[in-house]
Amino acid sequence: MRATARQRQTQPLQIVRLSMARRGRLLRRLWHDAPLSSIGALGVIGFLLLALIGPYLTPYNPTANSLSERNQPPSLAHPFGTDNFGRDILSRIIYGGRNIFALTGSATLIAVGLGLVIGLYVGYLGGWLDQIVMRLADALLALPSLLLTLVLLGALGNSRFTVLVAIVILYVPIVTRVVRSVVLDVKTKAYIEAAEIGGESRFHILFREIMPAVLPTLAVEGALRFSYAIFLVASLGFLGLGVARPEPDWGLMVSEARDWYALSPHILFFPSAAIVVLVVCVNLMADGLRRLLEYSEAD
Amino acid sequence: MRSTAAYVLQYWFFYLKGGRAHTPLHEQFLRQIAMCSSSRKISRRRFLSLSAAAAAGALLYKTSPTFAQASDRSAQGLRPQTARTGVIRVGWEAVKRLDPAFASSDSEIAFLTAVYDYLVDVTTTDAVSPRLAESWRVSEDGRQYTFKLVPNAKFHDGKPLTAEDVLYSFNRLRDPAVGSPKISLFDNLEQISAPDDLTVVFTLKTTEPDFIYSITDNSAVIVRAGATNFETEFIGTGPFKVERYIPEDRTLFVANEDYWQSGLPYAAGMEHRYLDSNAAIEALRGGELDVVLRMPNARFVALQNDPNLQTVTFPTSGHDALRLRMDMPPGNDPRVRKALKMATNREEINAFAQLGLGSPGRDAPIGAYFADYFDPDSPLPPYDPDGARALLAEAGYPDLTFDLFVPNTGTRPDFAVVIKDQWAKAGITVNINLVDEATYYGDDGWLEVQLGITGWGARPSPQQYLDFSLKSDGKWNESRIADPELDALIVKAGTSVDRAERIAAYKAIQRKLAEDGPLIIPYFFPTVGAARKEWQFEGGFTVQAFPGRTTFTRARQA
Amino acid sequence: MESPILAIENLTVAYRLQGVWLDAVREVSLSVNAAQTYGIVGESGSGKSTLVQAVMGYLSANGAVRQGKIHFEGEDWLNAPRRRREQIWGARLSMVPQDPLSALNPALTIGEQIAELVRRHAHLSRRAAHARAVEMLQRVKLPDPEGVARRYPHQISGGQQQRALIAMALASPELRLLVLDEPTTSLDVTTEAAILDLFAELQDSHRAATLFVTHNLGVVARMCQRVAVLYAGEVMEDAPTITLYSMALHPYTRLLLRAVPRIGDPRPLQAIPGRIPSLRQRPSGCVFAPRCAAAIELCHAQKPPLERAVEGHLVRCHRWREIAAGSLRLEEASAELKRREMQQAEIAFFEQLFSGEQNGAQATVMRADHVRVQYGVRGLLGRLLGQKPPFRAVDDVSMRVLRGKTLGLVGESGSGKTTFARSLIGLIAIESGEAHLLDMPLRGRPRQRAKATLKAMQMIFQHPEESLNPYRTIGQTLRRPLMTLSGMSRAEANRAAAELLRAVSLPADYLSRFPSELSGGEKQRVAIARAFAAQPALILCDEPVSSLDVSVQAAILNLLAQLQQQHQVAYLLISHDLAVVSYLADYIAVIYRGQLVERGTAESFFMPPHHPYTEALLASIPLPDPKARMRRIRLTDDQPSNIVPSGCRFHPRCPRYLGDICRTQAPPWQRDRQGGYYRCHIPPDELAALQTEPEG
Amino acid sequence: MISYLTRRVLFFGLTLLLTSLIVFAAVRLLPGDVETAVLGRGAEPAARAALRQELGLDLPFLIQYANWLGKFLRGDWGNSYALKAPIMPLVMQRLGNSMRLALIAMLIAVPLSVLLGLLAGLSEGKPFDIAFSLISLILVGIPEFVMGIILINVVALEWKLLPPSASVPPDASFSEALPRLILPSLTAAAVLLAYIGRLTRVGVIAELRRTYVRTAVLKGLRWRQVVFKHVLRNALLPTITVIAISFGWLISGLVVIENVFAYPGLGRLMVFAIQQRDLPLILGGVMIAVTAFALANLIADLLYAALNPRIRLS
Repeated sequence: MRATARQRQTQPLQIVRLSMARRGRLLRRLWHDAPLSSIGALGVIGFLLLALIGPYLTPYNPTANSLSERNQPPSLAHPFGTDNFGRDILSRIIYGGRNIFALTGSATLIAVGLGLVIGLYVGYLGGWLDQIVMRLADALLALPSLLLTLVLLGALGNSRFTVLVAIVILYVPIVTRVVRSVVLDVKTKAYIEAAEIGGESRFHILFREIMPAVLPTLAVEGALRFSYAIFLVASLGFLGLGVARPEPDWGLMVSEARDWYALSPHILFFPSAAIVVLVVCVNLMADGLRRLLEYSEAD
Repeated sequence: MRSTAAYVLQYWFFYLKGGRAHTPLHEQFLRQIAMCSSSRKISRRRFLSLSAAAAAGALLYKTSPTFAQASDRSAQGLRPQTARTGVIRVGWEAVKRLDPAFASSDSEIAFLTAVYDYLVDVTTTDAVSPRLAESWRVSEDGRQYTFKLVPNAKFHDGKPLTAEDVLYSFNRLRDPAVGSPKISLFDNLEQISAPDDLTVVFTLKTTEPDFIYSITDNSAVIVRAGATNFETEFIGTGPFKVERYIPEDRTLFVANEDYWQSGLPYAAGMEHRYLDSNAAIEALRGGELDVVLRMPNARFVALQNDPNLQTVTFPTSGHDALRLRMDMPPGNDPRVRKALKMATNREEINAFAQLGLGSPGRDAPIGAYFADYFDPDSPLPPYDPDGARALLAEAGYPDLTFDLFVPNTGTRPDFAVVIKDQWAKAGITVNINLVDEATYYGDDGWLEVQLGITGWGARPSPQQYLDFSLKSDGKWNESRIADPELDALIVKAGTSVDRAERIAAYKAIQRKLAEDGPLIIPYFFPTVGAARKEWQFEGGFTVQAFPGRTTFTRARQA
Repeated sequence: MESPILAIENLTVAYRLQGVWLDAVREVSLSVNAAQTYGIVGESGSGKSTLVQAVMGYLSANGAVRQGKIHFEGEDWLNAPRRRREQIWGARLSMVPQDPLSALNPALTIGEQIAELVRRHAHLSRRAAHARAVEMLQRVKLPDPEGVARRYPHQISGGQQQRALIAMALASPELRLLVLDEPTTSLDVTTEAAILDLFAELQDSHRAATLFVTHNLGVVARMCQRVAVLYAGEVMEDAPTITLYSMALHPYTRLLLRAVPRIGDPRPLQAIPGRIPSLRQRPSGCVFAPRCAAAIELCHAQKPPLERAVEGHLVRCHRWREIAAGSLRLEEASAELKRREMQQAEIAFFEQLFSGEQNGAQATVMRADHVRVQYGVRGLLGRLLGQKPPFRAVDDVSMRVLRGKTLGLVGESGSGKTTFARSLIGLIAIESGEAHLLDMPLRGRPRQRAKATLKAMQMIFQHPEESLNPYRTIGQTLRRPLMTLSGMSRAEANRAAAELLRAVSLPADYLSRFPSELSGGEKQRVAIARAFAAQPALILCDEPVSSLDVSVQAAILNLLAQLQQQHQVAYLLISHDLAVVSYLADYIAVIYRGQLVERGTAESFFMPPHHPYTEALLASIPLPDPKARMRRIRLTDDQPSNIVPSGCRFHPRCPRYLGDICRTQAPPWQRDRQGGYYRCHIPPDELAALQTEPEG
Repeated sequence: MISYLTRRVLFFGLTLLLTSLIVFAAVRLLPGDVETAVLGRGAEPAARAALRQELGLDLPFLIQYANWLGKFLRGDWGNSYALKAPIMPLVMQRLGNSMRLALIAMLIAVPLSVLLGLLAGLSEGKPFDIAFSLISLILVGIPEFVMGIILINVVALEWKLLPPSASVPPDASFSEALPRLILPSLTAAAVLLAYIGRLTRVGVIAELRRTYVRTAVLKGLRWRQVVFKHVLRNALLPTITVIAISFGWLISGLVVIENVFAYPGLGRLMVFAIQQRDLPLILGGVMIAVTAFALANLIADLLYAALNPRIRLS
């Protein structure tokens, strides 16, 4: 019996490729049932848009210092005020958002992609390979994530690339596990067997037949991983690791603002709030995704 | 007119402040910055400290062979004895090496300062004061230093202090087998001898007027002859005994009842707590700590407003130096070096990185702290970014790009951030590489990079900076400067027994460095400290230039 | 006449879905009297579960009664407060649910789950309640009731779980109404028969009324005195059981009865085309009109009322009078409909597909010799990891399948029949023995097999829901084998896929649809089309209709029969349902615990002598005929165990157990007079004599 | 059950072994050579070589690993390079401190979160549930360091209710230490609370939809009985696992929290060790953290198995 508690079987979520009309219906239903989730999703899209086009909207250079404008409270010119270098906090948050999406987002994507491929293969092939990979994943998962990241940062040097590598190393086993559990369920389905006896290649079975069933679960998992990664990078920034000054990184901004909050609390408030709001939005979005999948399953 | 965000903020202010109405702190703070950065007025207290230093210096360097005697010795024993009370809690970063030969950080030195005694000490004004040596004398030719030891000093294990211990302590620092990084301090030492149990004689190879400062070095504590196990046995003659050392957490000290300076310390004990500066400041504000001596300037500025705290700042000779290697292009071109100086606005950097608390730097490691040597009129090129751009173009570097390597500690990153911005106005691109400090210095990478910022701790004499980093054969000649004229000036400044000659040499060095040096030194660190008002400090709350040297023997709980 | 226990008047129940109320049950009226067993029969989507929920007074959160009344023992049940309901539930009104495992709390013992009900209503002490629970378990004929009371649900078999739930439902002495919600659907046929026996017996001992909800016409015929036929939320016909089965007045009822395969009846089954309209698409006229062969304009325009044909016989049809009078011949009408359907099928297409292979001298398509299959082969690591000990699911099975013929393989779940088929096609490894397909050895996983081997054998799976990839269009699904196995280009494959759809009577525009947009029957048609795409010589049909509704089942069976006739393809038909097997098969083999116990031609199969296991299977089938006499041969539940019994594997359950010989010696194959073989110690004549004796 | 038990214990050992290999390899990759770390800059080449030999750095990686593992298992964890102290007592004392913090956080978070999660799950869609979901969502979104800073500034420095730092004196009794532990525990508990609470809520909702609940209701049981006897028993089973998982999270979270509050725990020691490139200390600390985490998981698994008859009796 493999149903140990930790290996929670993730049921494959039956999302079916949908016609536009049906998609619209599901979205309306989501809006109706869970407006918060929709708001969360919109929030994430908003942050993404801001990160993409925000830099063209803000008149300030996020790393340009200005002695005459330091520590200014929020005003019309600087909606979020300025920091101890006179840098516009809103601009820094926007550029920092870029960092979040570029670094955290791409790390999550890579981890999800790798985890997907590994999970598909080991889940489908099973056997010794599966055992070895899963034991290895167990071992990696037994390491508290922040400690592992710290060790890696120490080992590979403190750079953005290392943070990326660390996130990937952290998340690949988790994603692999999730994908594998779905694959284990899907691969016993008759349509997979039908494909096998139809002489299909392994590639076709893995990526055309099985993968679509994994994607919805993966989307939810990816969203959650993303929010954890934001946390992780922020924590690293706070501990003074990862992204280097003067790059506008949210965690780093919080860390730096710690010296200043007694004098100018807004320097601490806005980046903290940005982290909280984005993480909450991502979580809400993940929740909404899950609901959408449940709908299409029940539909 | 008020945006929604402003409302949110207002609420946040209120929330943080527990809902009390108050004057917005940041305004006070801005006013303060404005004062520091725009006016160069020297505060009264600062003025006093400067003149005191000058007086002490004059006293010390008299060439007459009379014994120098410190004034504060008279204070000892006059004060009525009261029961020792209270444990003074001081926040430090964690200690690692407690072997005097290797100790280097503030916290480590603070530990040594508590447990051991120096032969002679430095005051906050760079004067040399007696400690285990109750008096000393310099020979006519300046090559012999004779120290008289106090007769009643005892080690914590009861053994009386003798000249043998002093010999052992210094010989240990000089011993290549021990491998202390301080070994070069004593290169010029020919021999140490002990004519009797309470007399020690240092004989130099050549004259070295600043040699007395080597005796005051952080590492030069007097240990028990034969002691080797410094990481677990802490036997000194100092005012405090170690009761318990808990690595990476704290050290508990108790007052040394048999301390030779009878009556000291006033406190019953001392506790060093090892925590990062943010936590330390919060602990100080919350009454969990009594003293914090090193902290980010912004935190210090905020603490100045705390009614429960007394604060103090002193200037030091410590500084951050931005330096360019001169043995490779573009640093080998004097026009480039000049252009970089022109592109730099030092006041602005000081205002940003030190919040104006630092004293201004003029691209030489000699600052106002060394009042006698400092030349406020050294010919710095004026701030002129456009001129710098033109000059660079002329030199053939119209689009100069640098990788700037910066240790990730202190205000060095802030310095780098401002420089990046300032130089951009002169068309220079700077890519900042923040490096973990331990890695940066540990792997000697700092000596190799083309452009870097190096932090230099406070030293009692400018000579060390010059010898180490600006002589062509200097141990840490990071800029690879090789200027025979400069070398000669440094030697002269370091060996001449003629005071006027030395002052002239130092000023010449400053002039050279200002005109064409590889360094940009925009500020000298302040040393700052904050203590709870529950503690009174005899003679006022003072902090040593190297905060770890601050003693708390005269702190008394109110 | 005494007042009914349960009276439902004009009940309409609706669900709120995305802000719209949709009726699931509409204008249903019926009343159940004391000691009466009232059957409600309906296919999936007929609203029978909703009706059950409404009767229990426990609708799901988004459901509501829109109109009508329910009286329970004369009390307004719909408006009863929660407190009152709690007093009645379990005490006077009980339910036996469909899926016993999920209906039991996995974390509590069986005994405790029954005892807590007793404690709640009878206010007995803990000890007395436990005693009562054990007593109830005994009443439902559970062996070792004390032991069962101490066990957790997962430790006992499905049949035992269902007995425990029955014990729970009957635990209250004041019980007035028992609602049975498909109580045997998830059980094996032999277990089902035993449970039905139990109900029949218990009905005599308690005076409670019973509402028996099922989709199985055979079960209803056996158990109920009166039946209501539910379709799309409405009662179509409501009559005493005997009347309904002999003189149904509604076209739907009639077709339903004709759609059930009967053993020994070779006539083609009557399929009902189309499917039950979804809640959103309920027609405004007669809800059955879209599928009705006899529908006239009036039917589409106007909803027929529920009329009383004779006393006690209600029917909802505009044309019941014509049907009653015999002037409307439904069979002819639907034959007409079927012809229309068949025109779509491009018979020529298949002929063309198979034309290249007409050198059919070789009669044997597939032969298997001494095939053994083992599950859970474990190595050192496996043992360390505590995997289950290996289990031989198929043990020494040999058989031949002839060109164009169907071999039916029958057995209970877990008998190894599916495992055998899967081992042939390579989804599980053959441990020993060998199998050949058209002289090509069947060895290794499908990936390791030659294209020709793959092409010659295909499979139809049990669950249509699972046999099509929900993420791929029908076109993509059908195109793959054409391209991979038959080497067609994409364009050719597209054309051929459309042809295939037509051959299974589906419109070509289904190519762009996703499986979720198809009904179960349509999905199974697509699965059949896929199996035929590679032009195989043999198709393994693994329970091809067991998860389909009765009306759809018939159409699929007909399609299979018709395609076989046209293309001389051989079938290995696996089913637990002897009626289904008898309809299609030319030869029948019975498998028990991995071994064949009987084989023979279909004609001789239903005549004695039978292997005692076959005999029990035959006796278990509920026939859709209330007048049919049941032979009472019942098997005890199969214990869920991996230990293979010694001697004859069937001996622990055998109704004709002889003694030590059965326990110690493996029985020999015996040949009966009709040319069938069975594996038993009892000689043919003796066995035949035993089995033709009339039941006492 | 016996086979299940042995299997879990076996996996536990295997996981630790693999983890140690991974950590050992990662630590060996750390830049900055060991000799410099131990001997300081400017050490003689001969001394360096001697040290290399003494530490066994010349040997192939796997032999180094085997040597280290052998010593480690015998309790010889070596001395910290940076602190010059034996590692085992140091790490153990820190582990004890961290555990104390974790324990208080758990004691605050677990009962409260289970209760709130249960109430929210039972009132799905009602105002209480919505409020709970929103608040827990926001709590989940607040990084520990932000939460810590807020608590320090508001509770400790403005309201002066509790000390701002968690720097506990050595040998302090539990009651003396407690006030200093409350703020960091609260910080850790906040996220934990939200996390466990949300999962309990989901578990309760999922169990409420299970068929056996209908069976229980239709037995006529009181709603209270249904909830506490039937639903909770099943809904809390996965929560046990969740608590074990959050224990792992806690170890990570404590790294930040201990730094914010200057608490002498294992997490702070680890950050210090990594900054100092103190290889033996990193290895010792990480291994003990991993062991604690894996042990928590093992205990949770066994507890889960013991409470779940489906596993206990299979």
